[in-house]
Amino acid sequence: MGQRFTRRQMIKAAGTATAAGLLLPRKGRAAKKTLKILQWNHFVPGYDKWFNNQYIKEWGEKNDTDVIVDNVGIPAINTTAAAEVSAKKGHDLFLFLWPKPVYEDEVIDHREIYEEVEKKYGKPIDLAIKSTFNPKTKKYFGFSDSYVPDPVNWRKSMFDEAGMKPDTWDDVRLAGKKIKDKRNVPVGIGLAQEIDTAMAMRAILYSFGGSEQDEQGRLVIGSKNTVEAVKFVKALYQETMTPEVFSWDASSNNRAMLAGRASVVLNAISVTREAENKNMMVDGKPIGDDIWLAKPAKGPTRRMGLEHVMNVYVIWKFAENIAGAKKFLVDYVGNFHRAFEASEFYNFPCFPKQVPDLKQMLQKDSKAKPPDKYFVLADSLDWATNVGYPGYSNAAIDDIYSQWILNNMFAKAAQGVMSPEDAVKEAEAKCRDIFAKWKERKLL
Amino acid sequence: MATVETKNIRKVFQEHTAVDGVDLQTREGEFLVLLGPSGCGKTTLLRMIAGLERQTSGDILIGGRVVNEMPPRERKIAMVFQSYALYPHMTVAKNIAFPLKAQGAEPKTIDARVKTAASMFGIERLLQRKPRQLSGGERQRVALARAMVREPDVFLLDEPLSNLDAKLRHMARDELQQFQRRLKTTTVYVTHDQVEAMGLGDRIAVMSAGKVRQLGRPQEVYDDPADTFVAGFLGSPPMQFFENDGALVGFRAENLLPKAVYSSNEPLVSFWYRVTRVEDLGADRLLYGSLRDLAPDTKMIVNLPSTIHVPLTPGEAYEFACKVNDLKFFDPKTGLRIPSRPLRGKA
Amino acid sequence: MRLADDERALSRVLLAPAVLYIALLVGGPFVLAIIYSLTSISLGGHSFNFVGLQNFQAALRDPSFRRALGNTVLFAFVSQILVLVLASVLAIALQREFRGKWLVRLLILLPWVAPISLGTIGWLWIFDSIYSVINWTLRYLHIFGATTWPIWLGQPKLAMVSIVTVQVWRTLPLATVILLGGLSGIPQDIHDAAEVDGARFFRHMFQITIPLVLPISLVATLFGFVFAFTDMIVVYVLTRGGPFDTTQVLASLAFFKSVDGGDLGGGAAVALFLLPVLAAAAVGMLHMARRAEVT
Amino acid sequence: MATGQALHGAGGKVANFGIIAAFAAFAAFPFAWMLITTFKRTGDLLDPNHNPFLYSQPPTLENLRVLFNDTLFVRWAGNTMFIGVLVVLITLLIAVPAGYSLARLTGAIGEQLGVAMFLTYLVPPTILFIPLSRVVSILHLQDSPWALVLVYPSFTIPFCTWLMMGFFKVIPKDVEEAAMIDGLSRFGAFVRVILPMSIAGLLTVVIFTFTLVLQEFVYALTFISSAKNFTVSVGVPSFLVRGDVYFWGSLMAACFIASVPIAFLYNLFVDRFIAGFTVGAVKG
Repeated sequence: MGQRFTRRQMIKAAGTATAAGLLLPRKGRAAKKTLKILQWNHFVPGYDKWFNNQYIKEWGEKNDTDVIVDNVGIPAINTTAAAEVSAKKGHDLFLFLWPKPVYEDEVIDHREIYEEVEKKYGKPIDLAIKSTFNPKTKKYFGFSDSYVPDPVNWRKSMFDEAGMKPDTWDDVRLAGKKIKDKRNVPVGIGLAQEIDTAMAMRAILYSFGGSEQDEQGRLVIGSKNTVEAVKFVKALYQETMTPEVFSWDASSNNRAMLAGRASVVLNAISVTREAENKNMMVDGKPIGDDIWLAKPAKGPTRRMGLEHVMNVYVIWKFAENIAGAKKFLVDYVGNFHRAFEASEFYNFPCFPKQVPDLKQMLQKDSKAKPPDKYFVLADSLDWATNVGYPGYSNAAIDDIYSQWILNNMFAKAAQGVMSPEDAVKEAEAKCRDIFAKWKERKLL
Repeated sequence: MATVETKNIRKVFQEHTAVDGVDLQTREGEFLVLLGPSGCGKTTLLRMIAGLERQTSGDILIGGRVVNEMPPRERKIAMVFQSYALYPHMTVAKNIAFPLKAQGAEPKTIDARVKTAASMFGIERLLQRKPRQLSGGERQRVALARAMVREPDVFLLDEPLSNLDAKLRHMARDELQQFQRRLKTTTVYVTHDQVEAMGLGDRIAVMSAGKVRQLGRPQEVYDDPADTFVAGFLGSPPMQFFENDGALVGFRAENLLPKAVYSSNEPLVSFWYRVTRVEDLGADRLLYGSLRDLAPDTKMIVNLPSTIHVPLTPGEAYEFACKVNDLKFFDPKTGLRIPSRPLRGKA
Repeated sequence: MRLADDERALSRVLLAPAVLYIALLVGGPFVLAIIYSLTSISLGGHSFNFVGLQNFQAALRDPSFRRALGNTVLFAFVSQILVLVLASVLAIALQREFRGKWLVRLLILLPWVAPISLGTIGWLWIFDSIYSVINWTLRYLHIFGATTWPIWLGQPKLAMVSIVTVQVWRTLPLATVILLGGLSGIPQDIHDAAEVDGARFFRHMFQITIPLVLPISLVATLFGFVFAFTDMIVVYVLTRGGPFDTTQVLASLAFFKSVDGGDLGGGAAVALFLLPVLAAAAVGMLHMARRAEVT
Repeated sequence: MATGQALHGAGGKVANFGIIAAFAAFAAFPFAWMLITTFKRTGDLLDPNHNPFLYSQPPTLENLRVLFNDTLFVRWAGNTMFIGVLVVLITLLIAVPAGYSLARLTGAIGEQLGVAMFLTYLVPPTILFIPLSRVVSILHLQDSPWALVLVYPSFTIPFCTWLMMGFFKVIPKDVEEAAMIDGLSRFGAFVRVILPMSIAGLLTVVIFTFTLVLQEFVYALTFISSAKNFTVSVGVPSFLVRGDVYFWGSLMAACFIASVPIAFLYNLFVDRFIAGFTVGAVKG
């Protein structure tokens, strides 16, 4: 094993070694590069353990690089990015959990990375491209290695009792009402200013045939289909939910589900994983066993769900080790199978060839009961789409997302402070301003 | 009109006894001065009469009624504070009107009485000013006006002149007394200044360590002190003592004169007095020196009025004398007065 | 003359570090923020075009902004009026000596020293839609049934109430401490005089005590206002502006607009919108506080 | 004995007690709640049928273990102290002389400058942090506690200067003049005579500054990115709110532990603080 010195060891060594002896390690160190990565505190702690303590060390040794990972909370991601861009200094690799097209001018074109990875590991999924490519400027403003599907989590026993399955949105509404009437357990689909609501509402919107924009990036939010979706959510809220959904943050639906206080929620697999890991009980029974997963519900137009989290790595133009960052990403995709395992199937590959046995693994999970509980995720590519479907995740879409305009549109109609038509009109006016703003800034 | 009476009143703060069993009774319309050094309990006594402090034991009577349980506002008293305690955010007029408003008087009555009070103290032109725009003397008058406006049964004054300069103080004293004589309101006045006390009081209660040492008319208290404390506290310079035959003998500096000044038929006691220094103050001559023989090496100050023209040279001893009646005798252990007796030893 | 004695030079030398520090670290960025608000700059830095007051006009057209403006004013006024009233009551009560005062003071100081991001998370838990201890108690006392209870952060009015409550909770200690100072600055003689003059509790309070602590309460209030207008942490942690933007305030809206939405110019305009009004109000209040009668 | 305006009589005493008890409960309730939560098992905590005030399952130290073993809480507390102490020192070194200068030496313009400094408070940090990050990077202080040491005085100096100005104004000029006649220079008089007389004001500056440092969130969130350099107010929520999961027990424990000892400390000085604040803020 080659001699690697941390700074501290260096100083210690300096105390004892002779001057001649000092030269060698110092020379070795001088050639060494550094790669600084910023990413979130992964929901699955095991992933961070694998990534921070194992993977980057291996990679660092192979590439003669000191890899430093800073883990931050989700709220710090956007703020830190803003500060780094303003400072023109920061990490070499910066992981967003959503597309961040607004930084397009500040990042390198990630096309090369896609090309290199494609050569080695096959094609990326469409979701990755839609989340990182700007068709107007033909630039890749990020690189997606993985995404997190957003299935339906439902209480098996309660739906059984109602004699239904959450297959269509109408099923959810009908069964939800039955369960609420009988058991006083409401549906737990958020209507607040937070990520889970944003994804759930888009899932409904898209499956009702509505969307923010069309394929060419024209604003179409004011469609009849949008109004229908809003009307549906209003009915769903009135028949199956309580006002608590207006107060929620991203963690609330997890808690509601794990407390037995929700019959169905939309979320990543964090709900069931939490139940398994902490062995949580409701009424003396392990709650995890009663929470089943399902594909997103089908609407009148299509069955469509979202990515829950979109991993988008960016490399700043001002990064100090651009080459290293690029190489790291390429190699990381090559090792994605391990990442998939370490994340307990939370992170799904954007390059599916890297996890050819995905289905088999999902079929027999060691913690899940039944062991094939997670198998519904196997065909997530058929239904998981990006924010901004059917177009690209562009700056306007991100702005609309960040200001929770769709969340509020649905919530206002559901709460009854506005008619569905007015809520859609108001949202449309805001979106129009936003589109105009970003067109003027030449990102659309 | 009312009298103030305290019956065996005591006030104990934690460990320390501030007022220790005081019995006092004012007369109708009297100006009573509580005199004593700072910390003697006089202000505490006054504040208990006002109802600002609750006594530890004993009773307070105003106009013959026990007022122990009454808050200050029901005691029909008015008080002037050492700092005057004018309300800094109110005009003079509002300050004076405040007690009336608190009583719920009619606005018309208030106006009229504020005007009367202001004219009584000659402060009409100050009515719209704020306290910080007033001089010390003006503030005092405003405080007095505020105190008298509600026509209280009793005035309580806590060193109201101590914040004035010497010249103003004389005038203020005079005004104060005239005003009290006119209103004939029973007044209790606290001071540590014996000149004020002598000048103002109908009677003076001399206090020390929480007790009243002597109560009497100013001249009584001065001429016939009840104990060494009173004797030593009053007068400038205060009464001087020497020991003789197991008694403390005291006399005042102005009572010792050269023997030649006296007519021969008066009963005198004479001393040899060695003068060490002479201070000529114009109206008086102050002599510093010591007695010989009778009380060797006792330092004494003698106050000679300038009308006595005896030449005195420092370093020489002269024969001085005082009237027998001017010598006061005290028990050296208790400090209390004892009957006069002849001096022993060589004069 | 030596520097240590030369008044003019000395005053400049003593003042210079502070002025430099503020000019560089606040003045500079502040000017930049003003420039941002007049341009179409976005987070990515593109199009640094001067657009005049367009950002401000756009903000005024936006119903969310108007709502946030109203909320900010409401939030600041209601919370600060409450703080002023409650702090006065508390400070007056705390003037009396009693056993255990030390402990009471400790408890009352707590909200002020708690790192506010954490304290507010504590409240988030207290207001939780399922686990709210308040609701549990209300249910336990049968004030609410087993199936319905207030959703503190989920109903616009209740959410505002919750935010104001937490803001009051966090600023009350400082205001109380300041008012205690003001109260102890009133000479005892004034209180005694009022009492002898026959003022009962309320006259004493409203005509003597309150006017006399007015200058210092102005300062306390000014602080409260500044915190309420510029700090977003309570809103950020508790509701993120929800439900549907009904608790959004200018500081949080500016943050979401610029940092999450990427519209730096628009965000700066929102943040600086009230600056002239605030500055005028602050100057006025400081002036009044310094001029007011103080014994 | 009555101090100030107090309610009198037995009824007053009861009312007084009621008021104080109500306020103390309001202020301290969240902390009591944190303390209870600290020792709760997750299963106990997250069962909506359990009485939240009682331990339906035996208390546990697990939350504390997570806080102290799985996060760098001790390190963050150390960072916060380190930054706090340095910022206090910088603030004292810069704001106190500036306050003196404004109070004594610059005349009427001092007042205006003092107010102008106060106005810098009106600019929200949520906007300032973007341009400030530029400054931090130019100085190569990114992701270093020194960035916060540099930036925090920008909001403590204005206030403390303004406060000290008021404070120095009420000290009679005779005092320095006497000192100067007794052989000190103007500066010497300031350091050796005026400063020792202003202990209450200095203490106010110390407490106020330290509190602001402890509270600050936005700058710490943006300028620091590595876990080992975080402060308590950022580190704790960053690491105990993981994605969809709040580690309530450990979060509450962290908040309790971070607040209570400091409240104890402040309680010792609060009288001085009160005195200092009053004089400094209004007079002059």
